[in-house]
Amino acid sequence: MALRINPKLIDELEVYGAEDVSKCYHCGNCSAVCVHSSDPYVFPRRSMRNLQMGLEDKLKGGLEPWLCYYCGECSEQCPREAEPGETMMSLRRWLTSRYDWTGISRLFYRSWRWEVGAILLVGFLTALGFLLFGFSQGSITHYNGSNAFLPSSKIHVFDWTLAMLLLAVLLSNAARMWWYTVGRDRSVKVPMKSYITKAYLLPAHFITQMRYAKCARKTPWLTHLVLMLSYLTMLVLIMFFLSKMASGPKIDWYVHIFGYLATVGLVVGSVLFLRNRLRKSSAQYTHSHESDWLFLVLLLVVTLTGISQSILHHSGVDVAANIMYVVHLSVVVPMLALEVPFGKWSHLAYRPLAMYFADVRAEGLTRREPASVPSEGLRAA
Amino acid sequence: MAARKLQIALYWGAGCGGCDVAVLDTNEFILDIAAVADIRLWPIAVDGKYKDVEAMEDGELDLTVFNGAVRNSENEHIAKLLRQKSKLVVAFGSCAHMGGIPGLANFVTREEIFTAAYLHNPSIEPGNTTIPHPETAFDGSQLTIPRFYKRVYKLNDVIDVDYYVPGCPPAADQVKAVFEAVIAGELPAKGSVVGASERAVCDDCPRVKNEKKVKHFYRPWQIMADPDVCLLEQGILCAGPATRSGCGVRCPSSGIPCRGCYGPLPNVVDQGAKFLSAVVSIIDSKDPKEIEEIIDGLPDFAGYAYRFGLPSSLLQRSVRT
Amino acid sequence: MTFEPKIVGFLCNWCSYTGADLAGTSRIKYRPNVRVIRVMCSARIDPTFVIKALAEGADGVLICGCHPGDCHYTEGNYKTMRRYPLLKRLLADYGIDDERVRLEWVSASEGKRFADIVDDMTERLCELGPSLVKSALATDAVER
Amino acid sequence: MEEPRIGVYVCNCGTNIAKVVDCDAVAEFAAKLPGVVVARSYKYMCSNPGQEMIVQDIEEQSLERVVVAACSPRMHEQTFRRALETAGLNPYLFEMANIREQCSWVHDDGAIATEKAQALVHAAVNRVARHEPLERMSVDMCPNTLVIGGGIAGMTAALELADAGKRVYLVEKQDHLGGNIARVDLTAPYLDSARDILTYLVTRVLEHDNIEVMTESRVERLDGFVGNFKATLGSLANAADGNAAVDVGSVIVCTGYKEFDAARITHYGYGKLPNVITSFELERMLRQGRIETKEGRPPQFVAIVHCVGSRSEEYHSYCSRVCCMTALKYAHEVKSALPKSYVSDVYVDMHAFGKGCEDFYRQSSEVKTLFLMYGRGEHPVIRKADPGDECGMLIEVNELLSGETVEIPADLVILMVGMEPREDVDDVAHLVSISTDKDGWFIESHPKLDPVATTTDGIFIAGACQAPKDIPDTVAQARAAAARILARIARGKLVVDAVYAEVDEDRCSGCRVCNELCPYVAIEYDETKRRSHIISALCKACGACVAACPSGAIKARHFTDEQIFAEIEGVLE
Repeated sequence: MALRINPKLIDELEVYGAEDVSKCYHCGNCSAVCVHSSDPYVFPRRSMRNLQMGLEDKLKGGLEPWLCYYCGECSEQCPREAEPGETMMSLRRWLTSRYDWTGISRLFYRSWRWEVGAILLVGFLTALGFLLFGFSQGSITHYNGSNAFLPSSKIHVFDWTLAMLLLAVLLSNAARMWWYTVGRDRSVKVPMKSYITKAYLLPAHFITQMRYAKCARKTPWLTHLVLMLSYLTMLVLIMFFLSKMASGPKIDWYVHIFGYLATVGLVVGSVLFLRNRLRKSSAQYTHSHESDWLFLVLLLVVTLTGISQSILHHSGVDVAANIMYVVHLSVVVPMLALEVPFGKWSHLAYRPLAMYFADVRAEGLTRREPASVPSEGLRAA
Repeated sequence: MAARKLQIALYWGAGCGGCDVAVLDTNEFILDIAAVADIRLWPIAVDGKYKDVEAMEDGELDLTVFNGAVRNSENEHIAKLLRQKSKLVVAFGSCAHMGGIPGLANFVTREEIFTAAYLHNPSIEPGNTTIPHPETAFDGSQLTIPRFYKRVYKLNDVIDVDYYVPGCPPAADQVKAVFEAVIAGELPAKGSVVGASERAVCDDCPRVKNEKKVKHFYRPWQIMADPDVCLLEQGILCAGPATRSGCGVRCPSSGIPCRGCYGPLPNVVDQGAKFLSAVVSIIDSKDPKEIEEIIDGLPDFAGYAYRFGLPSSLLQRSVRT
Repeated sequence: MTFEPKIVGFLCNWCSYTGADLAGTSRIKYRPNVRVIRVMCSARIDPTFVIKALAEGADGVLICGCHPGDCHYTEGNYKTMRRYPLLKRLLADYGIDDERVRLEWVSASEGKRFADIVDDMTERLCELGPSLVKSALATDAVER
Repeated sequence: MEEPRIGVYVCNCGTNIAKVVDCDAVAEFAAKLPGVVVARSYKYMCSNPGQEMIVQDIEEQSLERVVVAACSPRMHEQTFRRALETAGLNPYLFEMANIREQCSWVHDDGAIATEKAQALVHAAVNRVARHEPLERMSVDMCPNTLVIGGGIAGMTAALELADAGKRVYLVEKQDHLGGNIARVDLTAPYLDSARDILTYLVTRVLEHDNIEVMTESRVERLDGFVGNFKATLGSLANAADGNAAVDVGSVIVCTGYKEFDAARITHYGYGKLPNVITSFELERMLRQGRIETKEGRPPQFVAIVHCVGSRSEEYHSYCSRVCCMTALKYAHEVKSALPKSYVSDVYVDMHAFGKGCEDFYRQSSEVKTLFLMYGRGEHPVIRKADPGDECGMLIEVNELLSGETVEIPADLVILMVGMEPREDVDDVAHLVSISTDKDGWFIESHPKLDPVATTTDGIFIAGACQAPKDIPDTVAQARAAAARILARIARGKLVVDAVYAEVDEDRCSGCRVCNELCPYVAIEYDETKRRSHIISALCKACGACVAACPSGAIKARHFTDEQIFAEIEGVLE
């Protein structure tokens, strides 16, 4: 059965950042240079080809974009400046919008105005909500104690509620991802055993990013790892030790030391990435989609407001600390509520999942993809 | 003027006798010869014996006119004898010149000849298996006949020849010219072919020649040939282009294609090969199959091409002989 | 000592000789039994040359020209094509084996083909054994 | 015959010869051959010292003949002939033995190769002893030129010659000048207007005093030989006009090409599916400024199919060279005329070899042309789309870059028809006595060294009649042909090679066997003398007539029977 070509898809992907894919003439240098590209997941060339030809189903079912960490070597090697790395990045954005059933992701990726507007709106509502909540609960002059403006116990409940909501959205999208990439693929029959024996891969990839470590350049991996671990640390602190975090002004070193380390990691990581993107220091930083900026800026703002809040709190300036807390929350909440399930943050879930699925799927592969070799001689062989 | 009469011998080797008749065809000129020459040996016309020749001084004869090829030991013996006794030897006629019709036997073996002539011949009475042997014991005595060689030689294969007079037979007026030249002592360079032209028969042939393209070859009896047009371009195999003239174009003038008796042109090494090259050149086809079909119209081409000169061809004879 | 046949090759200047040169520039090895004589066109190859070569002791004669339709002189090779079958018949009457004289079309790009032809012909002639022509001519004087 | 004094030089060619052939042994062998007075083995005979050695020996040892055993005569025969000339010896008293290409490079066994080299040297010595000094002839050069074909090649060549002040007769079959370029809109890769190029050329040609343009005309006959042709020109429009005869020294054949008939490939549906059109039909649309389907709508999906009739076992095995860039040009033109359209380019291999072409290819992908590759020997199949499809047709193709069998949507399919020789090539070839290759293109004298000359002296070829080519190559050839002719005109006299056949009229019997054999019509028959005669300037020395002459009256100079017999004896001794 012949696949129908859709020349229009390439136009759609352009909005997601794939502006140069049409330049590719399939020399295959990109796939050759990529350390991650190996059978049965050969990329970026094949993904680029599917995109050029508008083979939407094939693209949607592809895990390859997630197996790429965008070290940028492929783009540097490309004789046609077709930006295979950026194409993979764009495909990740596109896939994110495809996995998401709410349509919000699609809306955000296609329009930064919508995204920023939504963040501002949620931020404003958050600020308003917490102010109303604070004034109804306690005094703005109190940071801790029974009269605290935003008592950590209450905030904790809010955090967990929000987290569960986000998890639900993410999990439903992850289920869709599984369906597209593994579930509906007739050529794949994955035994349940594989899912179990490979399950360790999820935390392993998540925490070590060992796949990223295979890229020839190690600095991006290290930076990314530091940033990710800092973020994770902070998440754990907030989700499980919020009351201790909020205690003070005396410093509780057993807890706060982690907070400080994570803060340093977040600042250094996001500043480094921002600097790279501003300087366009190497291939992977040359093209920055609005979502990339938003991601880093939000992260930095959250960190900075958090630092300010912490300093003010520990300085004992409770009024200022409370106001800064509200500001901090009005950035954190939209970041978490909008970016984690619908924006770039979602890759924290999709990437480890993809690697997990990829390994599982490879085991269940009953039929290999047709070898696509652009040469008659090889074809005949 | 010679003080004494010329001493001449005429001899026939393996030949048909036509050359001797050609000498007689000079008619009354023969009397002029007799006036200036003593014919010491001429088996067909004059009573002279081998022993008379053997008795002669070396070089006593001024001229030997030898016709016929060398087929057997007698031919060779007499050729050598006459050479010894004669100042000049002329190879007279196609057989002496090039091997002639008898030379065609070089395509077959002696055994094949004997089988055809003495065993499988319809005129042989059944059961007679006699074939000639050089020596036969008969009635207590030993009979000898000349030994039949494995192949035919042209005269200059066995002796040194001074001049060649081609033709089968040589044209009477050419014969006359040769004798006149000897009588007058006006001799060309040794080894020359005398009594013949330096050009091909076509030069003297009255038929009109055009550019030639042939799709089909015919035997002369198969078509009514245009009497005024070149036979070859009508598809009738004619050796005229590959043959010395001098014959008076007797054959083509009579509607018969030239068979090549005057031999190759002075620059030509192998008459048959050259004739072949010329004949195929006029074939009008580029298709290998069609070409084969066209040359099917040339049966026994080798026999035609070397009709008068197989022993003088480069290969001389079949390797089977 | 094994019999090494002698082959005289008549090659046209434009296709076959150039093809034989190409075999050289391509370093394609072939049997050393062929001795090449260059002529401008295969149409120059007078049947006399072939007969002369046989008479001089060649065990085989190889005639090479441009492929039909490809002649440098438009149609020279067709003339060769016409000459060859009648020459073969003539040689057959001399009792010369059919395979001793061979006509092949070799283009300027067919170095390999030339080498293969020489190898094959050498092989065939080895099987046939020496040509009898020269010995037949040489023994004339004694075997009357 | 007194034996001439022969010098034999065995070249080692560095180690190319010497590593297999024992060159010293060959020289020693040669020294014993009759007539050989000097025999040397030397590292590089073609080097200056090598040549000087020959010159010195000729002078000091009074050599009369020279043999060099080295590479192929096709390589260095001319080099050594010049060396002989330098020493005052006739250059034809030279012979080469090819002991490299046909000996050391093809044999491994040193002893056998040495023996073979000796045989080849023996043959060369035998042959050279029979060489004769030959003098090259010179003939007058008529400065007029006949150009056949009024396309871009013909017009360019005509202008080049006319601008140099030489008279040109430009003969065109059609009623207007321009040829195929008149059917083209823009040109690749710079998207210049073909119309501008054409207008400029036609105007200049028509206005030029030195160019006589004859449209609706043809060349009826061409007689004579290089420098001295007589062309008979006839009108196609009006037979009553009669024929005109002009004297020309050279002829340039610029008869161009015709396009492949797309209807021959049935699965493209050309002629049946109305919106499957040829490249030339699209050119017409482009020239009219409107790209639309037969239904009068602008197409949303445009597909371009490459190699229609080219690079195929079934039709033409050669590449038509211009289609790839023309297809890219269409991608650009369609995209600029219909920015919302999608162009698919269905190709076999993208041949973008010319100047600017690779960049053009890149630009074409930048305008989002979708390139789809199919296999050589396969055919895309074009069919009508199903109701409900958003396109009119679907092209099914086994796409190689993805490995998938795909359907390409199309509203308009453009078939890139290849070039093929015109129907009348054989007539033209016969008219001017040149030959065509297996595909029907005119054959050049040498593909690398002499690409615009032909094997018939004085006849040149330019443009696509020689092989498919683009406009820059065509123009280059046209100017090259003109330059070759101008150089000859400038010399005034022509030197004709000394190697040709001649009839010894004392031996010719006028049998006329040879008359039909000459491809160059060099053999004349004199009715009054009843002898054939060879016009030596026309003769190309093939020797067909020599072999055929039953009287041995024709002599192939430098390839005489005697010389070849000597060679045969040499190789077999």
